[in-house]
Amino acid sequence: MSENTRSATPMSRQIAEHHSLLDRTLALPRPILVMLSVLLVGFAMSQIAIGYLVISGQLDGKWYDIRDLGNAMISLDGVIQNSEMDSRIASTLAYLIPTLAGATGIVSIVGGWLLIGPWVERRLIAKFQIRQGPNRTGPFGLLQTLADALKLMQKEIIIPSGADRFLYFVPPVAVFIPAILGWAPIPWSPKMSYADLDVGVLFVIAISSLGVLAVFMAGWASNNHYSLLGAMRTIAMMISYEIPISVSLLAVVLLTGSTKLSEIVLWQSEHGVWLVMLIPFAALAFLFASTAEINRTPNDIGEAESEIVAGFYTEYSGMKAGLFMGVELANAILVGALMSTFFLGGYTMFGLETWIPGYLILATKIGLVYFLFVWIRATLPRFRLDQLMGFAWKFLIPVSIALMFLTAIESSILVRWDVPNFLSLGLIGLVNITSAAGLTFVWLRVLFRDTDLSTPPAPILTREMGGLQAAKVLRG
Amino acid sequence: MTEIYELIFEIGLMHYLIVSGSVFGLGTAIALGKRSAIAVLMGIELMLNGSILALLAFSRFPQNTSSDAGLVDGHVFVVFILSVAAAEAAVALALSVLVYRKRETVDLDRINLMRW
Amino acid sequence: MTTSTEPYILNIGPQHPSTHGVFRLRVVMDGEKIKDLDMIVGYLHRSMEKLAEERTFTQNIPFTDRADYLAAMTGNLGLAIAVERLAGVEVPERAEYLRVIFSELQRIASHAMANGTLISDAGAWQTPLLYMFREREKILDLFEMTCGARLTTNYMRIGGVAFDPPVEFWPALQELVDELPDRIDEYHELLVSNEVFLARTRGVGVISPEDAINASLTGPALRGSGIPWDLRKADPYSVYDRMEFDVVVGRSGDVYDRFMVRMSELYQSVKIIKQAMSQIPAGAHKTDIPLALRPDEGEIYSRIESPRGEIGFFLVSDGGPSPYRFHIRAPSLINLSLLHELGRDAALSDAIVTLGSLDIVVGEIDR
Amino acid sequence: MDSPGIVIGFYMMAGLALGSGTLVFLARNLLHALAFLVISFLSMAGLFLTLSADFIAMAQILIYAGSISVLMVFAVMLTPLASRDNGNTIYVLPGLLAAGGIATFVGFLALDTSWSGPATDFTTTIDLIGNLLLGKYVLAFEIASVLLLFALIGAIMLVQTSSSDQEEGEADD
Repeated sequence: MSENTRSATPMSRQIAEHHSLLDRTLALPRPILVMLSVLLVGFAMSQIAIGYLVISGQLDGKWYDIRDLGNAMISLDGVIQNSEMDSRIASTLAYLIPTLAGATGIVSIVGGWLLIGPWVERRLIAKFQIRQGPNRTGPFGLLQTLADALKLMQKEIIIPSGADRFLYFVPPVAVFIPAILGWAPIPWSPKMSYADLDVGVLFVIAISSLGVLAVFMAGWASNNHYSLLGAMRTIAMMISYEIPISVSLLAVVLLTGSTKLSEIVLWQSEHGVWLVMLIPFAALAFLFASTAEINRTPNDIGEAESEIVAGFYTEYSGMKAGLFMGVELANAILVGALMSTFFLGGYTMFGLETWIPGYLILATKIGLVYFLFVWIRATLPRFRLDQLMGFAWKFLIPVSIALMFLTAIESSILVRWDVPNFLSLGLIGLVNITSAAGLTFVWLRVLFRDTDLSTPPAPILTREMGGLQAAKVLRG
Repeated sequence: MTEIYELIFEIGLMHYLIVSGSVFGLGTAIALGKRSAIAVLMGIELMLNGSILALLAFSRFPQNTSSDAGLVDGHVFVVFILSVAAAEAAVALALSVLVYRKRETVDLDRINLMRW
Repeated sequence: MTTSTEPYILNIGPQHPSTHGVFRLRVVMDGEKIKDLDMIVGYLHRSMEKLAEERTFTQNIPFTDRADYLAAMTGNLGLAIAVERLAGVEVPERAEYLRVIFSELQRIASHAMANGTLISDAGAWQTPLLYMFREREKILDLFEMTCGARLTTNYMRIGGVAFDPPVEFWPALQELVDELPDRIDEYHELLVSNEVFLARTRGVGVISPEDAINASLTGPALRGSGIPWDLRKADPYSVYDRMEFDVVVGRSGDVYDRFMVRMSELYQSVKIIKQAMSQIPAGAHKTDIPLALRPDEGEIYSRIESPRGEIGFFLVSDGGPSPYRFHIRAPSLINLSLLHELGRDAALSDAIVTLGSLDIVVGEIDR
Repeated sequence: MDSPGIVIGFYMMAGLALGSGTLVFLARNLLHALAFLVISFLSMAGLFLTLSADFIAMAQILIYAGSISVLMVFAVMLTPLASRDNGNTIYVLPGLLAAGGIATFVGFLALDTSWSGPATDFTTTIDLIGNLLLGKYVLAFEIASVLLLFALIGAIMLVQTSSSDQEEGEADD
């Protein structure tokens, strides 16, 4: 196509002239390039130095061992305990400092993600949808989220008439409670987790059941049928999908023999296997059910914009609506973190965690799971409410429970028999994969015995025109 | 002075029992004084919560260590209370829905069929 | 005595993401089920038919752009053919072929839009819509190249077309026609075997052939129900009788069939464009007609196949320069009328998908 | 002297539990009462945590705050607008008296008795509870599960409307 046939618009011309990041970097002035390469070499040198320290074991447990930020906290705790302070003040400080530091860390993870997450999501989806995405505000459009937030904050706060004022203002804040609390038990490195609860798995399940109430309050207090419809859909779905989540986490607990998240991660690293290889059905059930739990496609019927506008937060304006949108993103990475911890080996990566900080490995895994969410969101239509509920109650729950029993038998055998790991775990994985596939196949056959599941035949092509008679002839 | 200080800052069985009794009392007041069947149910749940707190407090501050009951037997008891509470809530709420269907109200003052 | 669920009224629209414009559904719902629904139209009423009585026939062509704004070319063509039949104007050969090419391009653009929005209504977060837009964009570029406008083309004129396409048009069209079948194959792969999409569309919004005829449906909605009726073959206009193409007919009349009919018609349109490109003669693209054309006294109903169905123009002339009566038979309005039956007792999500599959354009409904 | 976290936690949680419990009594709207009830449940869970009862605290959040309150939400939604006010009956005065009596009695006992014994510190209770449930109390455990099953079936049976019931109902109307 010659240049003038591509007349088009200025916008499309700009898109055509778009340069890649590498092109733009190479086109920088020479001094800057030199400086950049010097920095790069310096970074590589420092990495080599760190590598030397790691191999020689000089780094282990020192406060400047950045592979595990828990080290610094423990050293600080030691300093406080050994100091000359009054014991009451010392114990208070020793209690307060890690608490506040951890809380700040978690809040800044969530807050930082809220700043950059919308941009990431929009850019990724734009790439899926063959368009550019936000690229105007700031470098690469990075400031777009900030601009959006400023815009939302300036908007008028509209309270619908007939709204329940008390319940109307609570939900935008209340939905964030599970999204932030859920980070507490997640281990980022061996010594680096905010509250490594002994009942971590139970805590996760309990926290995830709290979001329901905020959603209901939002829907009910808005005094709007769309909101109520969205809230009721979301509640029905959250309650139904809590069961597959619990059952699949139960399978995890059965195999690892612990409800402590850090021990689940350790079990996986000790046995050199990720749980997703051993109990793939539980992992998939967890992934699918958590998309329902956090309202993402293909299960976002609670805020299906083509049907009920924005679901339970239809009547919220300004930053309150922004909070509801933000919590979806915060939940997405929380589920990514849980998914990585339970099924993808957490902060370990087959020995790589000795070299690279565990939290970076976990962050990468979170990013991958999040990418999967975005991918699903960009490609799949959404189900209908009855189909989703039917899927949960008729398929996910029975099959999960059946496979959970199988896992229970296997784990008891694993505890009693002393067989090499690669043999026993390989066998377990093989049995679980085949039984999951077989059970899925059989159960789907039973469920859909009256339904035609084949791809429908192509439409008829004809050149004879006519009315009803012709239609009958065509159908034969 | 130190006595008061200890009374306030030494959290012991006494503190928990006072809270437990107060929550139980609140539950009683709600269960007896409310018109809506669902509110009554809320009161009952509060009462159960108060008793759970007492059980757990006694488990944490054991008075008779010589008995052959283990330390977490109180917790096990609480597990049963929780399961009974869940069962009770499900059935009670089903009942209130049923009563609403039959009599178009869950107002306990108006559900007085037994009077005649 | 059973649980008396209170039915409640839900207003879908006039401002709603899936009403395809300003159009309102007043739905009486019982939980997730629709008990009853009213379609309230008229939010986009611009009194075209009355305004047209004050303007000359040529001046009325822009109105047809604004009626079905997603298929301006076929709207233009319908009016042009009606006036030509009324006034007996001869059209040059080249103009006829150009008309066929452009109305088929418009059909591709419109079907792409219809199918894309249908999948968006099913909840696919606009990805298929934007893929469909990729092809539509190129077609609109071709329109812009030829007549300067992308949406409201005002291209077909009484006695021909407004402009002969520029030299660059033909290679661009050739390139587009060459790559289109591959692209359509891509959509087929993406969508036809997608379980979620199948689950949402199969067996939903079924229109039986009898109902379709009784409600006088036309276009893909009618053909989806299995009735082979396409005005390009049944009542050929322009030079469609010289083209080799098939009419696509669905099997069961559900949303999926309507979707597939539109999808498969894209191939047929490409086929027609290819034939027209090879057959097109040189010559004038327009016959000269007086600016204020005064047809003889009389009336005419002329119909063509627009992407949405039979778009008909009923013109009454009293011998003056402007029509005495100007009426558009809008396929969207008549196709929409069946939603009342389809939506009742359906789930809200199904009704939305069904509405999307009927492919309405509110500009045409309200005129 | 307990660790400051425990002291702060105890007073905060106790205050929240009692305060929101009082608000459950005072709230005009049944749904407001429900919201306060959930806060009360959550702060009770916090109190359980200060007692080293981690498993029970999580179970409290899961069962009370997560499930029973949602059940109540559904019950409120299934009953009409008229019953959504949280009014009192004539028994409110005796109720309050009984409540005050119980609270005073328990409080007096708690203050008056000299409680002995050191606090036992559990690192975790979950394995102990598990062992007891499947060992010493296995029969009770099984019975509890049967009870839950029957409650489930019973609730379904109560609310379910068979087609014959519906016809009867229509005839009654």
